Amino acid sequence: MSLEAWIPLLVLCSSLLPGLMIFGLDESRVRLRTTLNLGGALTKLALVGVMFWGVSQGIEYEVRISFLPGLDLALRAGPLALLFLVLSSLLWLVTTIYAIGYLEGSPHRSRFFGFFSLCVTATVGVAMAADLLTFLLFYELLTLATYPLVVHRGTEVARRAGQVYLAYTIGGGALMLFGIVWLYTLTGTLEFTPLGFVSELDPTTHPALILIFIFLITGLGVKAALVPLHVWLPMAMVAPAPVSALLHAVAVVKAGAFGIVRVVYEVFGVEFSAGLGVTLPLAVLASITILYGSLRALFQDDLKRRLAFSTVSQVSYIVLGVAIASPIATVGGLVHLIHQGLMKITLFFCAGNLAETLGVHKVSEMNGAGQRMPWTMVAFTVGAFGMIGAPPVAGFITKWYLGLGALDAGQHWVLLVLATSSLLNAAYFLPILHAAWFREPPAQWPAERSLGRGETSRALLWPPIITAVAALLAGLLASLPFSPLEWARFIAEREFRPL
Amino acid sequence: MEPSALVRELFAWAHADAAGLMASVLALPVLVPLLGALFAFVMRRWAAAIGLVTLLALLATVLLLIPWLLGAGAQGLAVGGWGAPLGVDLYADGLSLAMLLMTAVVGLGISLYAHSYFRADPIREQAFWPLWLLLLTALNALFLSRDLFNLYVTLEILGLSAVALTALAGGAKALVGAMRYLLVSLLGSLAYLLGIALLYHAYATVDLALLAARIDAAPATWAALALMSAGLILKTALFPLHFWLPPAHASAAAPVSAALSALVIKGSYYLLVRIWLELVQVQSDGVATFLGLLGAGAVLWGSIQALVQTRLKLLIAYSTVAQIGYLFLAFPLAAGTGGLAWSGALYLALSHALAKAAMFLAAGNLLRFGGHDRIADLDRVVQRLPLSMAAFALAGVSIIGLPPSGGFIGKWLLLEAALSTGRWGWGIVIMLGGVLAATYVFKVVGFAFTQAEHPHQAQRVPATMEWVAFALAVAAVLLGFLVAQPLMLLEIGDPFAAHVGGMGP
Amino acid sequence: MTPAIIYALTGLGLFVLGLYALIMRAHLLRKILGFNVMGSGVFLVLAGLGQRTPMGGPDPVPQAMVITGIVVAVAATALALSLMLRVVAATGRARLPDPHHD
Amino acid sequence: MDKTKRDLRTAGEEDLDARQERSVQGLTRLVVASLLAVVFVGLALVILALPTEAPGLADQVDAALVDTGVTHPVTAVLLDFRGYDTLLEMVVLLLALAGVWSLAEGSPRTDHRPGVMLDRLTRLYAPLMLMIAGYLLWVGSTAPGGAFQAGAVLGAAGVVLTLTGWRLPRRLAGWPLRLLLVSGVLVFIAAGLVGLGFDRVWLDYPPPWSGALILLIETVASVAIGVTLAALFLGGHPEQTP
Repeated sequence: MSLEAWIPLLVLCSSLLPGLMIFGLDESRVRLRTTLNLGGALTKLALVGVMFWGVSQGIEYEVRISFLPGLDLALRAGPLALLFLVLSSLLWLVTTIYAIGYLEGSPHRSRFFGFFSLCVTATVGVAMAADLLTFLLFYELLTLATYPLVVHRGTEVARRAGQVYLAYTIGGGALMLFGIVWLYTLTGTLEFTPLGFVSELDPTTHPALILIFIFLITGLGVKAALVPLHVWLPMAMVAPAPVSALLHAVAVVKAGAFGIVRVVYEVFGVEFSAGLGVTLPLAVLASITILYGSLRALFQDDLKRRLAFSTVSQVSYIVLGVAIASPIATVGGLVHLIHQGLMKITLFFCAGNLAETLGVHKVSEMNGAGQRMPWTMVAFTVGAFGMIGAPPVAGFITKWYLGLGALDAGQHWVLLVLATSSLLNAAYFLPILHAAWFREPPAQWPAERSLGRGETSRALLWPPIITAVAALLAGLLASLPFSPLEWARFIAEREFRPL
Repeated sequence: MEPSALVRELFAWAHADAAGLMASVLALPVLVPLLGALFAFVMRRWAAAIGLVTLLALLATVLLLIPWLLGAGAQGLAVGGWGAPLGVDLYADGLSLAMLLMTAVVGLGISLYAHSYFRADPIREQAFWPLWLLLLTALNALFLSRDLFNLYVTLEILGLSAVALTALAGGAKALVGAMRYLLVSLLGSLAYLLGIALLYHAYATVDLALLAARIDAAPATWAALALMSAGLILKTALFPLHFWLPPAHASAAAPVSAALSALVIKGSYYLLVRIWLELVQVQSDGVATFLGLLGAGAVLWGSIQALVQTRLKLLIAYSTVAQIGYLFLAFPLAAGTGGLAWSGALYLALSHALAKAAMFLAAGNLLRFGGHDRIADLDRVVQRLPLSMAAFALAGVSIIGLPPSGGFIGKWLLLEAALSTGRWGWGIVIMLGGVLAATYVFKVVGFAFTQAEHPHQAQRVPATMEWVAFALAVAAVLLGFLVAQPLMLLEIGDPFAAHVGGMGP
Repeated sequence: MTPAIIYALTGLGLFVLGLYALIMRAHLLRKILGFNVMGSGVFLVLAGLGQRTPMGGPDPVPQAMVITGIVVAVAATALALSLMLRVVAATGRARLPDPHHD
Repeated sequence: MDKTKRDLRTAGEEDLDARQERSVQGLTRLVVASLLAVVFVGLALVILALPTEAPGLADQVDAALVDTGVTHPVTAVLLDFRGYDTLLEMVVLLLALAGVWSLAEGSPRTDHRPGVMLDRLTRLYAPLMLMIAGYLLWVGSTAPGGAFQAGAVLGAAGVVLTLTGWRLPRRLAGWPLRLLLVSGVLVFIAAGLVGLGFDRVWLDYPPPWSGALILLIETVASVAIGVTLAALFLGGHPEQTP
């Protein structure tokens, strides 16, 4: 095998092997565990960096193992894969640091970090999967690896949340499997190809293709939390904060959204999908999700639940960008994969900090939080403005491109959705910011703890600051080469037939 | 005999080439465990050691058969030198070989487990080994035989040893379960035997190959097939004749439960498949659809029953009822897809053997650890007995059919067979069964995280018992990665090809 | 109606009667006896139909099968009776409880 | 007053339940019986449809009889043509005993001192039965008889002895007895191996030795079968017998 084939495997192993080793570690071996965790995360980041450079030079990294007769398991790192890979490996490093700080002294950390690593392994597998079968394999692995994290606390509420999570994801996985096998019996291949691989099929198969599309999108929509498949996501908030970050920004919902990107562009081909007439319903569904999520978020007092519904809404921007079926909207959708990740993880880190340091879980308890924890709340503010879509934070870029794309495709109603959504975003974030910065802090916080010399421990403080800065930079420097936006453009060019 | 003749004979002996010896190797998978059983029976104190050595020898024997058959194709042995119809023929193709290998591997795992499990109870231990080795003898003899009457005898050894092993646990539940199992098993055998009587008197042979050549669509044929199939279905516990399975499988000792669910029911299923493949070219006719419908019923009913169980071992036993259903979906799906559907079903059978053995062994560990198997009171076993819980969950992955696992491959192949011929209904059953399986598996896993209301005193579980369960579960998952090799093995002798004989249109 | 057919039909009758007892009778001893009657029925079919040779002599193969069958039946009966005694000792009853209520 | 009433009512309800149950059972009976009648009629029609003459394998057995070393066709089928079946059948017997021993905790049979008649008769019968067994064994190669018949008579002798309170001496009740029990199967397997030396497959006896080997197998087998049957009757493991 050539070096190009080894690197994708090494990327997988850089989290898989530490994960497996951590399972075997005794609870007290904190230092070794931390070393394994951070070593794996850094190695992965370095490897992904190498691939990033290589892919920009036109190298494709690929490895295949024969699996079923006529079907291989294949990993390939192309431009689209890299988009997700860079995001997940970067955020994994940050989340690992945060999790080490967050879980300090709590029980069952070996189990936690073991599954944490498996989770990321599955995510990078999802990113690099070169065909639907490999994709499904890692997609299901992701389900399995996140389950123990969701029920980690071992309470009755956690167990219930886990059951709901599984019911949705396994059901979705089953639908996907059904669709994939059906597709395979029609095409004899499952390999992701730019412009898709089904357009040559006989027109008599088109009704079947529409059904397959529905099955696949439903299966993926569960993880991407499309309404009405989003129910599990707010329930899963019982998990520890790093897990929320993982679910919402690094791995799970992203895997769903990324899968939808793959299916629309590289299975069906976006123009062929539009021809089948399946993109418009998808765009409508995404719009409904965007509005519904925002509306629900408005009425949540629990901070994490409010953020969770915000995720429901925000992830659908990606789907919307895909479904508008215009090159410009595609850029907006793809770039939001990164942007939403950076902004949402910032918000969850901050929410975790408030909960850990002050015992604040509710929006109504946040009065004056900015005075007690200024850095945390600065990061939170950046994330919140990004979500609203205020320039110059990254979120603005997304909405700008989505809007342009909608105009380009002649779907003016999307503008209305975007505007309404932005208003709603503002409506549920601005009161928080107002309360945190301009209201008087209470005489006593619900459960204040002293963690380190600053406002909280360093392992908890630095991750949100880093990601907030990244979200800011992604917006400010969007026109530089290798910015998320430029990379998304690079991909979008491949996914549309040259005119 | 004259002395000179004797000398000549002895001389000939010395110079004979070893063709007879070579061919007789095919009988070794029967002889090795049989001799082991006899020795274990006589030398009771050494029973466990003899048993383990026997299992190693058996595994070695089967591994030896693999390259031979891969090179030389399917092999036959006319025991006694007569050949059909007078004598009894043995025959090994890919299908038999896969089942032999499954038995040897799972058997070794169960044996290692049993070695630890019975250590504190020498009386049970001494009773266990001869019965267990005879059970393996019966299975191997069943997988190798081509003679329907000989198969009847092997079925009886299988049934009686399984019953005796079930009763070994003692206690009212196990004894009642064993009693019901015995009656059902005997009834099944007699129905099968009556079928053979009809076949013999219609075609003057009980050899499968000869019958395949002679058989026609006479009333006797259909009556015989109906009787034999009914008997075997009863023994396989296909819905709605599964009533006897859960109490027997759930009340037996852990290694026995594992053997019953993983191996014993596969014996009668294998025989049913053989009879259908050889004697009836399965076309999409009413009978195949009927069997498929029973299978679908088993998948749904068994899964739902598993879901509502409050005891872990009963849950696992009902899961077996459901998984048996999958094996029968191949009957209707084989039409038009031939090898695809059968490979899928057999792949499921193999991975179910590994996974279900792992599950029952893990359940045995939990039972010993907590002294009970109430699912809602598992009490944080996920951190107190992580290896066993991991075994259960990994085995569950294969049972559900999530990738990558043996169960996934089996379901993929079945699903492909269903969808490529546009038979959506069967496909939906396959998917639904998977979702239900996920629900009952993760019901258990979920309670393993939570605290029980009444914490209990935990017993120590020997490391061997934990590792064996884990290893079997890992094997079930690995079976999902090494797909080409098992499929290649199944191809030897082309067991799923449409035969020249048979009654197909 | 040749003797062979009469034997075979009688055998069938025994098979069905035994089956009835095995299914319907609650007492375990009756069930075991039912099994034995069934077995005898099968053996009668097997051996009886073996008399249809042109020469009139019996076909030895089914006879040998019957001998094997009888030994198997004896063995099974012994095990069944032994098990029944244990069931009686453990539950105090010589009948099986409803599988769904134990 | 109230109490009596309640009791009466309860009794009445129970009666009703029982009656209902009986009527349900009656219905079940009817259904099962009619189903079985249908099965009977169906199978009877099948049997009537069989050709009235069928050669079976009788001719082939006759033709091959010269190579077996025995002259009685049933014995030839049992011990030569289908010897493998017979071997497994002896395994079944052994298995039943292993199963019974695993079930029984000690001997379930209580010993009664036999009456004088039984005691005396046993002394007379036991040797006689032994002799009959020997005869059956010997005659098996040429006429009806053979290992199983001989074994059955031996077993009966054992049963009679057991009934009169006779027990195997304790020092023989351990491994020597168990070795005797498995000897039938062991000798069968071993005899089958002889053919390997003559470039024959397992259980294929070389012609000049065939008759002798079969007799050897039969002799050992009939003893093993007899002892097994007697042990099955006794129930518990003799080592644990008080």
